[in-house]
Amino acid sequence: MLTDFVPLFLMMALALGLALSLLKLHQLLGPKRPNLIKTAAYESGMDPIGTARERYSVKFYLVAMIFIVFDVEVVFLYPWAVSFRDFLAADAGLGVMMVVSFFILVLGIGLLYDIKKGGLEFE
Amino acid sequence: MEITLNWYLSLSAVLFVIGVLGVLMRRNAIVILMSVELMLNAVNLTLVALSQAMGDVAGQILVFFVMAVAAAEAAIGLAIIIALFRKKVTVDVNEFHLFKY
Amino acid sequence: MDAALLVQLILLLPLAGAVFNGILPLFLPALRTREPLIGAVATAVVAIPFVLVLILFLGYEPGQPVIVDFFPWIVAGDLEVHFAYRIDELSLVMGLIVTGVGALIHLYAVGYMHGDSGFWRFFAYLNLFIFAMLNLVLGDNMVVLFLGWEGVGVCSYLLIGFWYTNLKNSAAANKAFIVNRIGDFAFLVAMFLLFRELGGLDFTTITEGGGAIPEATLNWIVLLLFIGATGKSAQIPLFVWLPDAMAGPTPVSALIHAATMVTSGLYLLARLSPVVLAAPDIMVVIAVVAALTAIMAASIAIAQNDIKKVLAYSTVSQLGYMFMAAGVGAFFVAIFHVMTHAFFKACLFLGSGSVIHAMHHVEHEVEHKTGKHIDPQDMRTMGGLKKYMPATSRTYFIAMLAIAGIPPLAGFFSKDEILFKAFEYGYDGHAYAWFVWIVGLLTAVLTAFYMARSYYLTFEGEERWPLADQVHPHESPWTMTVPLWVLAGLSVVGGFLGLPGVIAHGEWNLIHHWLGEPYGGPVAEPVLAPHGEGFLAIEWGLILLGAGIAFAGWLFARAKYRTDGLAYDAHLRAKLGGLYRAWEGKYYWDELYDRLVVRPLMRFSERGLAAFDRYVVDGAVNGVAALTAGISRGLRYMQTGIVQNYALAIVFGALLVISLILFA
Amino acid sequence: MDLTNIYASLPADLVATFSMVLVALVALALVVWDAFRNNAPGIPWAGVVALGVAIVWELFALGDAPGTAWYGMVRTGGFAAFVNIVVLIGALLSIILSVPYLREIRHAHGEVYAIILFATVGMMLLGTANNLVAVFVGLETMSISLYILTGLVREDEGATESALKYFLLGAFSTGFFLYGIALLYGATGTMDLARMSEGLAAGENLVMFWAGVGLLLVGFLFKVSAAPFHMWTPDVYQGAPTTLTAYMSTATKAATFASLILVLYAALPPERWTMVLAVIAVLTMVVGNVLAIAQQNVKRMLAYSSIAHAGYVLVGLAAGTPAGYAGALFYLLVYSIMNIGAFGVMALLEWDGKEGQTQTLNSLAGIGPRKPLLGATMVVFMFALVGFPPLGGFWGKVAVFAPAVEAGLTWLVIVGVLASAVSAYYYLRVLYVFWMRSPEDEPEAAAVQDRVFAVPVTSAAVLIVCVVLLLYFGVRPGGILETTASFFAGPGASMALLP
Repeated sequence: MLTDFVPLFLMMALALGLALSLLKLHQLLGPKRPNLIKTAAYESGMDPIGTARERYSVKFYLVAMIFIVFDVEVVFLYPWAVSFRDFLAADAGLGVMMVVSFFILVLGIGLLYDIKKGGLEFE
Repeated sequence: MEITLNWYLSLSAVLFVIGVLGVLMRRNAIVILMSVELMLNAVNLTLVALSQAMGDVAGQILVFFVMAVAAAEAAIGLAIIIALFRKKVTVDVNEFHLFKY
Repeated sequence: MDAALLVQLILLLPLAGAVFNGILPLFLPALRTREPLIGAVATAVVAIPFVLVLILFLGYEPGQPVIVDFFPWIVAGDLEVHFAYRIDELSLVMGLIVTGVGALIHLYAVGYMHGDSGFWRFFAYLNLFIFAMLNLVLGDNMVVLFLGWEGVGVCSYLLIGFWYTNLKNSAAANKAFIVNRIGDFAFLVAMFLLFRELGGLDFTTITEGGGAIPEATLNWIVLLLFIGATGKSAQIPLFVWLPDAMAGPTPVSALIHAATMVTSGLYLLARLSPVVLAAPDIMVVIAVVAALTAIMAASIAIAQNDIKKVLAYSTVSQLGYMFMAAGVGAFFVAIFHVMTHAFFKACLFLGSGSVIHAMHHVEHEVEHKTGKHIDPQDMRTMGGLKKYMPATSRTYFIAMLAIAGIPPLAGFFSKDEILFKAFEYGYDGHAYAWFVWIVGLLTAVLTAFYMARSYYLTFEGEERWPLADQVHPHESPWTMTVPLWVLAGLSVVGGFLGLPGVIAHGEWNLIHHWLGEPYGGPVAEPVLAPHGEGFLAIEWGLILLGAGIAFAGWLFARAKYRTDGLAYDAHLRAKLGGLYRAWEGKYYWDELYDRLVVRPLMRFSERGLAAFDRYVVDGAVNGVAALTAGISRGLRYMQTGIVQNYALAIVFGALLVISLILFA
Repeated sequence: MDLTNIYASLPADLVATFSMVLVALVALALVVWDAFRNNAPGIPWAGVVALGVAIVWELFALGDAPGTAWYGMVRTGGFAAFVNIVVLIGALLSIILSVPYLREIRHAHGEVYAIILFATVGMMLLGTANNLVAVFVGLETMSISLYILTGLVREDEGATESALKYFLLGAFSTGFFLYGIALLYGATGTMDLARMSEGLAAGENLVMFWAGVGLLLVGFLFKVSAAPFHMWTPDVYQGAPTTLTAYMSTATKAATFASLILVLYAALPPERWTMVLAVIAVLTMVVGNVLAIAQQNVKRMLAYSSIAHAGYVLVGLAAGTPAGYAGALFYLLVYSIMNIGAFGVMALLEWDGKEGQTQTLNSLAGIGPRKPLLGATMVVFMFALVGFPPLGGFWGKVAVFAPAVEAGLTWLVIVGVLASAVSAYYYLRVLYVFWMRSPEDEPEAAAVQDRVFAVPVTSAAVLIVCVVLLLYFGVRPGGILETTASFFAGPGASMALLP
């Protein structure tokens, strides 16, 4: 039984070794000749002025997060759209439409909540 | 040379381990979050490869859910990190040890 | 009345009393100071069950146990446990002791606890204790017994720490509780094993099927049960909690730590006697441990000056006697001694309580007048109390003679029977019983001696407290003296229930006929080869020997302590040297036995031999606790609070899980 | 696949999972309500009503025959009903306790209750999932909601730190969990739990399969806070709002353990994993109990205690017999009640939500005589947690230990009984300080002395209900244990393997 697991151990060792070596390799192989410009925060572009800890409005993050969530939910619509034709052919189009409408409704409730709580007001 | 299933599985295993090591070694909370996402995506690769190889669609369905969950997790994670950043002005996870022992 | 109703009343009345005294005053502060009401209720809910047990007792058909099955407690799969109680010879005897002695002590405590701000709490705990104890002795299966077992443990904990503002008392309570948990653990594991082997936990299943268990498993079961019993019943190595438990109010010491709870280990062994008899190897362990406990505690008692400590070690020693009886298969004699011991030891403890009560008064007066402080429990500042406390001194005297084994008082018969059974078992070819017999004899001499010493130091001789000419103690009120007289009376006549075999060939040994398996009772006994012709003479000889050593111990102590006792203590200390100091240090150790161990220890401790007790006996117990706490502290620091360390732990855990799965 | 009648089973499925659907819809409705009427005081009570209706519905479903709904995604019948009841009761009691508590700490947002309901839906899906996809979705719905609840008090550094730790480690363990699912899927070609063993037999991918099982276990063991995956637990429980800790520590464990039982019972061949669970159980019991001794903060102590209790449940699972699983289910029910009670008492002893993180046990000296109800109910909860007869906790322990002895794991039970003997020390210390210390002896108690603790009627009612239930479980555990045992026995048992 134990010999069955040999491939697994090999694979684990391989994965660990490869991952570790990739992490270390760039340090070892890459030439390191730092100069003032290279170590600057932005090698090309504006020189950083003032503190890097400048505060952005939290709204900035908020909108970004809301975007991520709603954006990704769309993935569920792809398989639906692809197979909608088959459902239509099988005469189940209304049902599948209702189901996806409910899905949109749930997303809509989220959006409604956002608007009502002022999450999208960008002052 | 034909790219067999094992190539996909090996690649995703390597990606997964890189993600694990990232979580263990990086100090920036946001990079840790990214490492976790890398782990999830490595698994996604496994799932898609297996699903394709077996001609079964269940694995791909799970991938959709994983993507959605990952997005939600990212949002929550960022929200928490921002809330903490406003208190501590750092995202170094080694600085967060109010509770211990 | 039918048995079910009676049993319900017997159990529920004390519980109702506990609720009345404990919960109501919590929310109605006005009730807390109504001492007469609380005292009356508390005493009544124990006295009435006594009458009810008596009714059951009188109406009992010998050999036909009544099982009162209220409802199936748990039925799931093969596990079937009923909320059932068992009325048979053994449980009736124990029930009578618990409720009878309990009621007397409740009455006594009404006087003793007068004016205490926790009066109501005290009686709530005491009632709860009676409820738990009745569950313990009446239950028909291991689980109901365990319910009581744990319950009495909790009540004991609460009552030892009753005066909790004194940190020492809390520490004593904790010690008792933790030591008892070790015993409880063994009990539980034994219970699980019994269930696995027999598929049932009621006593009928266990006693009938117990003998068929494979020997190795059976030995483990009996050994674990015995470890459980050593915790509750204060045997080596778990006895250390009992002397400390004297921190509780004296009625508690009398009820819980002398008469009832500490004997529950004996009850357990007697109840499961057929199973215990099937494991003769473990009986050797029981007997030897018991013998060592008995003589160790007796020797310590000689050198104690705190009157309650003397009684505490005497209790440990007497419990050793009872386990000796169990170890030689004479379970019914153990129960006989449980009963007589309950009478005289309760009487002694209550007497000491009466003395302490009186000395408290003296302490206050002396402190008021001179500013000097005396310990109201220290016998060195007593003496001559006979003049002021006639009832207390007389009852104490009677009970003292009883425990010393002076014929024809109760202790003589029960102790003599134990020694006889040990002799008989040895005669039957079990060599270890000889050892038990000899140690028992030695202990008997010591017992008579130290008990007489405590009487004469306390009640006779000169009055040794400061300002003895101005300050006088007073006799206690009737609520305290009446129980004393009743218990003293029982200590006189109690022994006649178990007349020895020489009288009418044992036909008048009522307790044997009542409990013994040959007569249809529940308590098993080993089958011995019939004795030869000359055995009757040997029996008589043994009886005379027993009586003789009791008289010797008593009269010797009387001669030495009656007039000026402290002088003889000093003489003993000078004469016995290290040995006496070992006793004082509560440790049994023969100096000649191993000087090589003693010497190095002396260097570490001024108390010399006491160090052994502190570091080895106590140390074993405290050490386990300290070790746990130490590990706990050490392990805590793995919890660094840093999230990546936690993640690393998860990775290691994952590797652990996967490798366990792959290599399983 | 024939798509024509694809919605034919919809009505039946809706009825079969009515409680889950109801709670989900009510949660959505609460979001809308809160959007229009910010923090309306009726929101929690609407949630309570929904949960109550769902509990009653599930009570009637306890005797149902086994089945699946939603194309085999979700299991229905007695087992599912039992798990749902435990989760729902946990949510219900926690919400009632939360209402005054959150008001006190000035965080009585309407969304909180919607999120609790969402978490509850996730737990119900997790506990009844019959397919690894559903397990994953349920687990994540639950976890993400809990991350938010942990960090509820976002102005507080401690709470946010707890949330971050919980989140990072939770997401990390999800990675392992998901990888486990992927490997199992690859080894068996199916995500359906009941079909896994036949898929395994066909595929012969043993290595992949067992590695997958190991990773899956990591995910489960993390969520139930078994050692060495427990380290997040004390930090998170200490930082999170107390009544929500009560919810997290009970319902989460119930749902996760239920899912683990389903996986063990329905999907895995009965070999190889017994030793893993036994070893993890030992580690968990030892770590939980030993570390609890050293704690000064009561919430942290209770966190370690909840780790220890996960260990006891694992003993039942390690037995690997139907009796063991049935005992574990019973234990989860009892544990939920006693833990919610204990955390409930602690929540009532706070005054603005932050002392929970720092409050030491000693500062509560003498609180018993001052607040007899809290003190007296705490007595019951602590004794139940120790496992004293005749309270429910005792039978819980018997129900998990006895099957383990029968399965030949006596050594494991000895460790368990010893560990629970140790536990008496720290549980009873709570009672000792509550009742037997006087505040004058304890300098730390000065801050608590001049506080007035209001005990709202609703919270008092929850505590009393918990006490009554614990007494009931102690005196009449038979019916419930029989019910849980019936899930695993006989042809009509609701844990019968379904195609």
